[in-house]
Amino acid sequence: MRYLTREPLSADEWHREAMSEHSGASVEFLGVVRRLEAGKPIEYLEYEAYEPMAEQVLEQYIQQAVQQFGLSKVYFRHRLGRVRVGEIAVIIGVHAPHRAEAFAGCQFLLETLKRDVPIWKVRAG
Amino acid sequence: MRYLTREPLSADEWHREAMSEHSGASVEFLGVVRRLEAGKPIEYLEYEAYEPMAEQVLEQYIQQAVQQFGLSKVYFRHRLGRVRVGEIAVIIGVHAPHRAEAFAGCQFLLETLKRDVPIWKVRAG
Amino acid sequence: MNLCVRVFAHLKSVVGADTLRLQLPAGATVRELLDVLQQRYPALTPWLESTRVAVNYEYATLDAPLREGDEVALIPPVSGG
Amino acid sequence: MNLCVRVFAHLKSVVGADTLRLQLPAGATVRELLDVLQQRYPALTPWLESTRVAVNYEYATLDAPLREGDEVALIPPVSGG
Repeated sequence: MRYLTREPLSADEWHREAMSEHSGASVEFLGVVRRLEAGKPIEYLEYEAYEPMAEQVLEQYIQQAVQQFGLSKVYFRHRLGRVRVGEIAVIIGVHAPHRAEAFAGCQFLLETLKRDVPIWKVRAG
Repeated sequence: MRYLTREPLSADEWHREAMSEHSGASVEFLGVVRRLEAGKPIEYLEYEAYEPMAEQVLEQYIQQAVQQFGLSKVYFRHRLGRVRVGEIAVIIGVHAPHRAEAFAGCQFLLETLKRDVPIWKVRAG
Repeated sequence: MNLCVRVFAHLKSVVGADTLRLQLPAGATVRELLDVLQQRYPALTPWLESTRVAVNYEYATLDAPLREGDEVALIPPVSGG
Repeated sequence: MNLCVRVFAHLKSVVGADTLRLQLPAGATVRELLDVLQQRYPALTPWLESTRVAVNYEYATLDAPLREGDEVALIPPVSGG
Protein backbone atom coordinates (compact mmCIF):
# COMPACT_ATOMS: atom_id res chain seq x y z
CA MET A 1 0.00 0.00 0.00
CA ARG A 2 1.26 3.40 -0.97
CA TYR A 3 -1.16 5.89 0.57
CA LEU A 4 -2.77 3.75 3.30
CA THR A 5 -1.02 2.36 6.36
CA ARG A 6 -1.85 0.65 9.64
CA GLU A 7 1.22 2.16 11.32
CA PRO A 8 1.15 5.39 13.36
CA LEU A 9 1.61 8.43 11.10
CA SER A 10 4.23 11.12 11.58
CA ALA A 11 4.75 14.17 9.41
CA ASP A 12 8.55 13.86 9.78
CA GLU A 13 8.96 12.07 6.46
CA TRP A 14 7.02 14.79 4.65
CA HIS A 15 8.92 17.53 6.46
CA ARG A 16 12.20 16.10 5.18
CA GLU A 17 11.09 16.41 1.54
CA ALA A 18 13.20 19.00 -0.25
CA MET A 19 11.44 21.76 -2.16
CA SER A 20 12.14 22.36 -5.80
CA GLU A 21 13.69 25.75 -6.61
CA HIS A 22 10.55 26.53 -8.59
CA SER A 23 8.25 25.93 -5.61
CA GLY A 24 7.50 28.97 -3.51
CA ALA A 25 4.69 27.52 -1.42
CA SER A 26 4.19 24.48 0.77
CA VAL A 27 0.81 23.70 2.32
CA GLU A 28 0.20 20.86 4.73
CA PHE A 29 -2.99 19.51 6.29
CA LEU A 30 -3.03 17.17 9.28
CA GLY A 31 -6.28 15.54 10.36
CA VAL A 32 -6.14 14.44 13.99
CA VAL A 33 -8.63 12.42 16.05
CA ARG A 34 -10.49 14.73 18.46
CA ARG A 35 -11.67 13.94 21.96
CA LEU A 36 -15.27 14.70 21.01
CA GLU A 37 -16.89 12.67 18.20
CA ALA A 38 -20.52 13.59 17.50
CA GLY A 39 -20.55 15.40 20.86
CA LYS A 40 -19.42 12.40 22.92
CA PRO A 41 -15.96 11.83 24.46
CA ILE A 42 -14.00 9.01 22.81
CA GLU A 43 -10.60 7.33 23.16
CA TYR A 44 -10.17 6.21 19.54
CA LEU A 45 -11.69 5.89 16.08
CA GLU A 46 -11.36 2.86 13.85
CA TYR A 47 -10.97 3.27 10.10
CA GLU A 48 -11.65 0.64 7.46
CA ALA A 49 -10.98 0.91 3.73
CA TYR A 50 -11.70 -0.87 0.49
CA GLU A 51 -7.98 -0.85 0.11
CA PRO A 52 -7.21 -1.53 -3.56
CA MET A 53 -9.95 0.87 -4.70
CA ALA A 54 -8.91 3.55 -2.20
CA GLU A 55 -5.32 3.33 -3.46
CA GLN A 56 -6.45 3.57 -7.07
CA VAL A 57 -8.86 6.46 -6.50
CA LEU A 58 -6.20 8.36 -4.55
CA GLU A 59 -3.64 7.79 -7.30
CA GLN A 60 -6.08 9.16 -9.91
CA TYR A 61 -6.93 12.25 -7.85
CA ILE A 62 -3.29 12.93 -7.02
CA GLN A 63 -2.38 12.79 -10.72
CA GLN A 64 -5.30 15.11 -11.46
CA ALA A 65 -4.21 17.55 -8.74
CA VAL A 66 -0.62 17.59 -10.01
CA GLN A 67 -1.88 18.47 -13.50
CA GLN A 68 -4.64 20.87 -12.53
CA PHE A 69 -2.70 22.89 -9.93
CA GLY A 70 0.87 22.40 -11.19
CA LEU A 71 1.96 20.75 -7.96
CA SER A 72 5.64 19.81 -7.81
CA LYS A 73 5.20 17.33 -4.96
CA VAL A 74 2.35 15.58 -3.17
CA TYR A 75 2.49 13.57 0.05
CA PHE A 76 -0.64 11.65 1.10
CA ARG A 77 -1.00 9.15 3.93
CA HIS A 78 -4.17 7.86 5.62
CA ARG A 79 -4.04 5.57 8.61
CA LEU A 80 -6.32 2.53 8.99
CA GLY A 81 -7.31 0.55 12.07
CA ARG A 82 -7.45 2.09 15.53
CA VAL A 83 -6.32 5.73 15.80
CA ARG A 84 -6.28 7.22 19.28
CA VAL A 85 -7.24 10.78 20.30
CA GLY A 86 -4.44 13.17 19.34
CA GLU A 87 -2.98 10.83 16.73
CA ILE A 88 -2.83 11.71 13.05
CA ALA A 89 -5.43 10.08 10.78
CA VAL A 90 -4.39 11.81 7.55
CA ILE A 91 -1.51 13.89 6.18
CA ILE A 92 -1.80 15.84 2.93
CA GLY A 93 1.23 17.89 1.92
CA VAL A 94 1.80 19.72 -1.37
CA HIS A 95 4.45 21.93 -2.94
CA ALA A 96 3.52 24.38 -5.70
CA PRO A 97 4.98 27.43 -7.42
CA HIS A 98 2.58 29.84 -5.68
CA ARG A 99 0.30 29.97 -2.66
CA ALA A 100 -3.03 29.85 -4.48
CA GLU A 101 -2.27 26.56 -6.26
CA ALA A 102 -0.79 25.07 -3.08
CA PHE A 103 -3.92 25.79 -1.02
CA ALA A 104 -6.26 24.78 -3.86
CA GLY A 105 -4.37 21.52 -4.49
CA CYS A 106 -4.31 20.53 -0.81
CA GLN A 107 -8.00 21.38 -0.35
CA PHE A 108 -8.95 19.55 -3.56
CA LEU A 109 -7.28 16.37 -2.28
CA LEU A 110 -8.94 16.72 1.12
CA GLU A 111 -12.40 17.25 -0.40
CA THR A 112 -12.02 14.30 -2.76
CA LEU A 113 -10.94 12.17 0.22
CA LYS A 114 -14.09 13.20 2.09
CA ARG A 115 -16.31 12.53 -0.92
CA ASP A 116 -14.94 9.67 -3.02
CA VAL A 117 -12.19 7.64 -1.34
CA PRO A 118 -13.64 4.41 0.10
CA ILE A 119 -12.48 4.83 3.71
CA TRP A 120 -14.90 4.71 6.64
CA LYS A 121 -14.93 5.46 10.33
CA VAL A 122 -16.46 2.19 11.51
CA ARG A 123 -16.17 2.43 15.26
CA ALA A 124 -15.58 4.97 18.04
CA GLY A 125 -14.69 3.86 21.55
CA MET B 1 10.23 41.04 18.15
CA ARG B 2 7.66 38.30 18.31
CA TYR B 3 6.66 37.59 14.72
CA LEU B 4 9.64 39.00 12.81
CA THR B 5 13.18 37.68 12.92
CA ARG B 6 16.48 38.13 11.12
CA GLU B 7 17.51 34.53 11.85
CA PRO B 8 16.92 31.62 9.45
CA LEU B 9 13.45 30.14 9.90
CA SER B 10 12.73 26.49 10.55
CA ALA B 11 9.32 24.92 10.99
CA ASP B 12 10.67 22.57 13.70
CA GLU B 13 9.46 24.78 16.53
CA TRP B 14 5.95 24.85 15.08
CA HIS B 15 6.00 21.10 14.44
CA ARG B 16 6.73 20.48 18.12
CA GLU B 17 3.59 22.36 19.23
CA ALA B 18 1.12 19.96 20.81
CA MET B 19 -2.44 19.92 19.52
CA SER B 20 -5.35 20.45 21.84
CA GLU B 21 -7.72 17.49 22.18
CA HIS B 22 -10.41 19.69 20.67
CA SER B 23 -8.38 20.43 17.54
CA GLY B 24 -8.94 18.04 14.66
CA ALA B 25 -7.15 20.05 11.97
CA SER B 26 -3.72 21.57 11.50
CA VAL B 27 -2.87 23.66 8.44
CA GLU B 28 0.56 25.05 7.71
CA PHE B 29 1.81 27.39 5.00
CA LEU B 30 5.49 27.86 4.18
CA GLY B 31 6.56 30.62 1.80
CA VAL B 32 9.96 29.91 0.28
CA VAL B 33 12.17 32.07 -1.94
CA ARG B 34 12.04 30.77 -5.53
CA ARG B 35 14.85 30.74 -8.07
CA LEU B 36 12.82 32.87 -10.47
CA GLU B 37 11.68 36.31 -9.32
CA ALA B 38 9.73 38.25 -11.93
CA GLY B 39 11.02 35.78 -14.52
CA LYS B 40 14.72 36.31 -13.71
CA PRO B 41 17.01 33.93 -11.82
CA ILE B 42 18.05 35.22 -8.38
CA GLU B 43 20.18 34.07 -5.44
CA TYR B 44 18.31 35.92 -2.67
CA LEU B 45 15.60 38.40 -1.73
CA GLU B 46 15.94 41.09 0.91
CA TYR B 47 13.01 41.95 3.13
CA GLU B 48 12.57 45.17 5.12
CA ALA B 49 9.81 45.96 7.61
CA TYR B 50 8.38 48.85 9.56
CA GLU B 51 8.96 46.61 12.50
CA PRO B 52 6.86 47.94 15.38
CA MET B 53 3.87 48.54 13.11
CA ALA B 54 4.25 45.12 11.44
CA GLU B 55 4.30 43.45 14.86
CA GLN B 56 1.23 45.37 15.98
CA VAL B 57 -0.76 44.75 12.79
CA LEU B 58 0.11 41.04 12.93
CA GLU B 59 -0.95 40.84 16.57
CA GLN B 60 -4.30 42.44 15.73
CA TYR B 61 -4.97 40.12 12.77
CA ILE B 62 -3.92 37.03 14.73
CA GLN B 63 -6.34 37.95 17.52
CA GLN B 64 -9.05 38.51 14.91
CA ALA B 65 -8.33 35.14 13.26
CA VAL B 66 -8.44 33.34 16.61
CA GLN B 67 -11.86 34.85 17.31
CA GLN B 68 -13.31 34.61 13.82
CA PHE B 69 -12.23 31.04 13.03
CA GLY B 70 -12.02 29.57 16.55
CA LEU B 71 -8.31 28.78 16.16
CA SER B 72 -6.74 27.05 19.17
CA LYS B 73 -3.16 27.91 18.16
CA VAL B 74 -1.41 30.24 15.72
CA TYR B 75 2.27 30.29 14.79
CA PHE B 76 3.51 33.16 12.62
CA ARG B 77 7.10 34.02 11.70
CA HIS B 78 8.42 36.25 8.91
CA ARG B 79 12.10 36.59 8.20
CA LEU B 80 13.75 39.95 7.46
CA GLY B 81 17.05 40.75 5.76
CA ARG B 82 18.58 38.49 3.14
CA VAL B 83 16.75 35.22 2.45
CA ARG B 84 18.39 32.87 -0.05
CA VAL B 85 16.67 30.69 -2.66
CA GLY B 86 15.12 27.66 -0.96
CA GLU B 87 15.02 29.31 2.46
CA ILE B 88 11.77 30.01 4.29
CA ALA B 89 10.51 33.60 4.25
CA VAL B 90 7.28 33.02 6.18
CA ILE B 91 5.64 30.29 8.28
CA ILE B 92 1.94 30.39 9.15
CA GLY B 93 0.59 27.47 11.18
CA VAL B 94 -2.84 27.11 12.76
CA HIS B 95 -4.77 24.52 14.74
CA ALA B 96 -8.58 24.50 14.68
CA PRO B 97 -11.44 22.18 15.56
CA HIS B 98 -12.26 21.39 11.91
CA ARG B 99 -10.65 21.60 8.50
CA ALA B 100 -12.70 24.48 7.09
CA GLU B 101 -11.74 26.87 9.89
CA ALA B 102 -8.11 25.76 9.77
CA PHE B 103 -7.78 26.49 6.04
CA ALA B 104 -9.78 29.72 6.30
CA GLY B 105 -7.73 30.96 9.28
CA CYS B 106 -4.38 30.21 7.63
CA GLN B 107 -5.44 31.81 4.34
CA PHE B 108 -6.89 34.84 6.13
CA LEU B 109 -3.54 35.45 7.84
CA LEU B 110 -1.64 34.99 4.57
CA GLU B 111 -3.92 37.39 2.68
CA THR B 112 -3.69 40.04 5.42
CA LEU B 113 0.11 39.65 5.33
CA LYS B 114 0.08 40.25 1.57
CA ARG B 115 -2.23 43.25 1.89
CA ASP B 116 -1.64 45.10 5.15
CA VAL B 117 1.53 44.10 7.00
CA PRO B 118 4.30 46.64 6.34
CA ILE B 119 6.97 44.29 5.03
CA TRP B 120 8.63 44.79 1.65
CA LYS B 121 10.86 42.91 -0.75
CA VAL B 122 13.44 45.64 -1.28
CA ARG B 123 16.12 43.88 -3.27
CA ALA B 124 16.73 40.75 -5.34
CA GLY B 125 20.22 39.62 -6.22
CA MET C 1 -23.02 -15.28 -14.66
CA ASN C 2 -21.76 -15.56 -11.10
CA LEU C 3 -20.88 -12.35 -9.29
CA CYS C 4 -19.33 -11.69 -5.95
CA VAL C 5 -20.24 -8.36 -4.31
CA ARG C 6 -18.09 -6.86 -1.59
CA VAL C 7 -19.81 -4.98 1.22
CA PHE C 8 -18.24 -2.34 3.50
CA ALA C 9 -18.71 -0.45 6.75
CA HIS C 10 -22.19 -0.59 8.34
CA LEU C 11 -23.68 -2.35 5.29
CA LYS C 12 -21.90 -5.52 6.49
CA SER C 13 -24.15 -5.67 9.55
CA VAL C 14 -27.21 -4.80 7.44
CA VAL C 15 -26.71 -7.85 5.20
CA GLY C 16 -24.84 -9.98 7.77
CA ALA C 17 -21.85 -10.65 5.52
CA ASP C 18 -18.89 -8.92 3.88
CA THR C 19 -19.27 -10.76 0.57
CA LEU C 20 -22.47 -11.69 -1.30
CA ARG C 21 -22.66 -14.27 -4.10
CA LEU C 22 -25.27 -13.77 -6.80
CA GLN C 23 -26.31 -15.32 -10.07
CA LEU C 24 -27.43 -12.86 -12.73
CA PRO C 25 -28.20 -13.20 -16.46
CA ALA C 26 -25.18 -12.34 -18.63
CA GLY C 27 -25.08 -8.59 -19.39
CA ALA C 28 -27.19 -7.58 -16.39
CA THR C 29 -26.70 -3.96 -15.32
CA VAL C 30 -25.83 -2.41 -11.99
CA ARG C 31 -29.51 -1.47 -11.60
CA GLU C 32 -30.55 -5.12 -12.06
CA LEU C 33 -27.95 -6.19 -9.51
CA LEU C 34 -29.40 -3.72 -6.99
CA ASP C 35 -32.94 -4.98 -7.65
CA VAL C 36 -31.89 -8.57 -6.91
CA LEU C 37 -30.04 -7.45 -3.78
CA GLN C 38 -33.11 -5.60 -2.49
CA GLN C 39 -35.26 -8.69 -2.97
CA ARG C 40 -32.80 -10.91 -1.14
CA TYR C 41 -31.90 -8.37 1.58
CA PRO C 42 -34.94 -6.14 2.19
CA ALA C 43 -33.08 -4.47 5.09
CA LEU C 44 -30.76 -2.92 2.48
CA THR C 45 -33.52 -0.87 0.87
CA PRO C 46 -33.31 2.29 3.04
CA TRP C 47 -29.51 2.36 2.56
CA LEU C 48 -29.37 1.97 -1.19
CA GLU C 49 -30.25 5.56 -2.02
CA SER C 50 -26.96 6.71 -0.48
CA THR C 51 -24.94 3.72 -1.69
CA ARG C 52 -22.74 3.82 -4.78
CA VAL C 53 -21.60 0.77 -6.71
CA ALA C 54 -17.99 0.29 -7.78
CA VAL C 55 -17.01 -2.10 -10.55
CA ASN C 56 -13.33 -3.01 -10.76
CA TYR C 57 -12.41 -0.16 -8.35
CA GLU C 58 -14.29 2.56 -10.27
CA TYR C 59 -17.67 4.10 -9.49
CA ALA C 60 -20.22 2.77 -11.98
CA THR C 61 -23.51 4.20 -13.27
CA LEU C 62 -26.78 2.33 -12.82
CA ASP C 63 -26.92 1.31 -16.47
CA ALA C 64 -23.38 -0.06 -16.63
CA PRO C 65 -23.37 -3.70 -17.77
CA LEU C 66 -21.67 -6.31 -15.58
CA ARG C 67 -19.42 -9.12 -16.75
CA GLU C 68 -18.39 -12.43 -15.23
CA GLY C 69 -15.36 -11.88 -13.03
CA ASP C 70 -16.04 -8.17 -12.31
CA GLU C 71 -15.15 -7.08 -8.79
CA VAL C 72 -18.33 -5.34 -7.63
CA ALA C 73 -18.61 -3.40 -4.35
CA LEU C 74 -21.32 -1.53 -2.44
CA ILE C 75 -19.85 1.77 -1.27
CA PRO C 76 -21.80 3.54 1.48
CA PRO C 77 -21.03 7.26 2.06
CA VAL C 78 -17.32 7.52 2.85
CA SER C 79 -16.01 9.13 6.05
CA GLY C 80 -12.23 9.18 5.83
CA GLY C 81 -10.06 12.02 7.14
CA MET D 1 3.62 71.41 15.24
CA ASN D 2 6.72 69.46 14.27
CA LEU D 3 6.24 66.08 12.66
CA CYS D 4 8.65 63.41 11.69
CA VAL D 5 7.57 61.14 8.84
CA ARG D 6 9.15 57.72 8.31
CA VAL D 7 9.62 56.49 4.77
CA PHE D 8 9.98 52.85 3.63
CA ALA D 9 11.07 50.65 0.74
CA HIS D 10 11.53 52.37 -2.64
CA LEU D 11 10.04 55.64 -1.36
CA LYS D 12 13.33 56.20 0.48
CA SER D 13 15.16 56.56 -2.82
CA VAL D 14 12.34 58.73 -4.23
CA VAL D 15 12.74 61.31 -1.44
CA GLY D 16 16.41 60.58 -0.70
CA ALA D 17 15.87 59.99 3.03
CA ASP D 18 14.26 57.57 5.44
CA THR D 19 12.90 60.29 7.73
CA LEU D 20 11.37 63.65 6.78
CA ARG D 21 10.88 66.56 9.18
CA LEU D 22 7.93 68.89 8.60
CA GLN D 23 6.24 71.82 10.26
CA LEU D 24 2.46 71.87 9.99
CA PRO D 25 -0.26 73.97 11.65
CA ALA D 26 -1.69 72.29 14.77
CA GLY D 27 -4.60 70.01 13.83
CA ALA D 28 -3.50 69.54 10.21
CA THR D 29 -4.87 66.39 8.59
CA VAL D 30 -3.17 63.52 6.77
CA ARG D 31 -4.34 65.09 3.49
CA GLU D 32 -2.63 68.39 4.35
CA LEU D 33 0.54 66.51 5.27
CA LEU D 34 0.51 64.79 1.86
CA ASP D 35 -0.03 68.16 0.10
CA VAL D 36 3.02 69.62 1.83
CA LEU D 37 5.08 66.53 1.02
CA GLN D 38 4.12 66.74 -2.68
CA GLN D 39 5.23 70.37 -2.80
CA ARG D 40 8.56 69.60 -1.18
CA TYR D 41 9.17 66.31 -3.01
CA PRO D 42 7.48 66.52 -6.45
CA ALA D 43 9.02 63.13 -7.32
CA LEU D 44 6.66 61.58 -4.75
CA THR D 45 3.53 62.55 -6.70
CA PRO D 46 3.16 59.47 -8.94
CA TRP D 47 3.68 57.20 -5.92
CA LEU D 48 1.19 58.78 -3.56
CA GLU D 49 -1.91 57.24 -5.10
CA SER D 50 -0.73 53.78 -4.00
CA THR D 51 0.74 54.97 -0.68
CA ARG D 52 -1.09 54.66 2.62
CA VAL D 53 -0.32 56.72 5.70
CA ALA D 54 0.06 55.16 9.14
CA VAL D 55 -0.24 57.20 12.33
CA ASN D 56 1.05 55.55 15.49
CA TYR D 57 1.25 52.14 13.72
CA GLU D 58 -2.32 52.23 12.40
CA TYR D 59 -3.52 53.04 8.89
CA ALA D 60 -5.11 56.49 8.91
CA THR D 61 -7.76 58.07 6.68
CA LEU D 62 -7.03 61.26 4.73
CA ASP D 63 -9.11 63.42 7.07
CA ALA D 64 -7.51 62.12 10.29
CA PRO D 65 -6.07 65.02 12.33
CA LEU D 66 -2.40 64.86 13.31
CA ARG D 67 -0.95 65.74 16.70
CA GLU D 68 2.51 66.76 17.87
CA GLY D 69 4.48 63.65 18.67
CA ASP D 70 2.53 61.34 16.33
CA GLU D 71 4.63 58.71 14.59
CA VAL D 72 3.68 59.13 10.95
CA ALA D 73 4.79 56.77 8.16
CA LEU D 74 4.38 56.51 4.40
CA ILE D 75 3.49 52.89 3.56
CA PRO D 76 3.93 51.90 -0.09
CA PRO D 77 2.19 48.69 -1.27
CA VAL D 78 3.48 45.88 0.91
CA SER D 79 5.14 42.77 -0.52
CA GLY D 80 5.83 40.42 2.36
CA GLY D 81 5.53 36.66 2.20
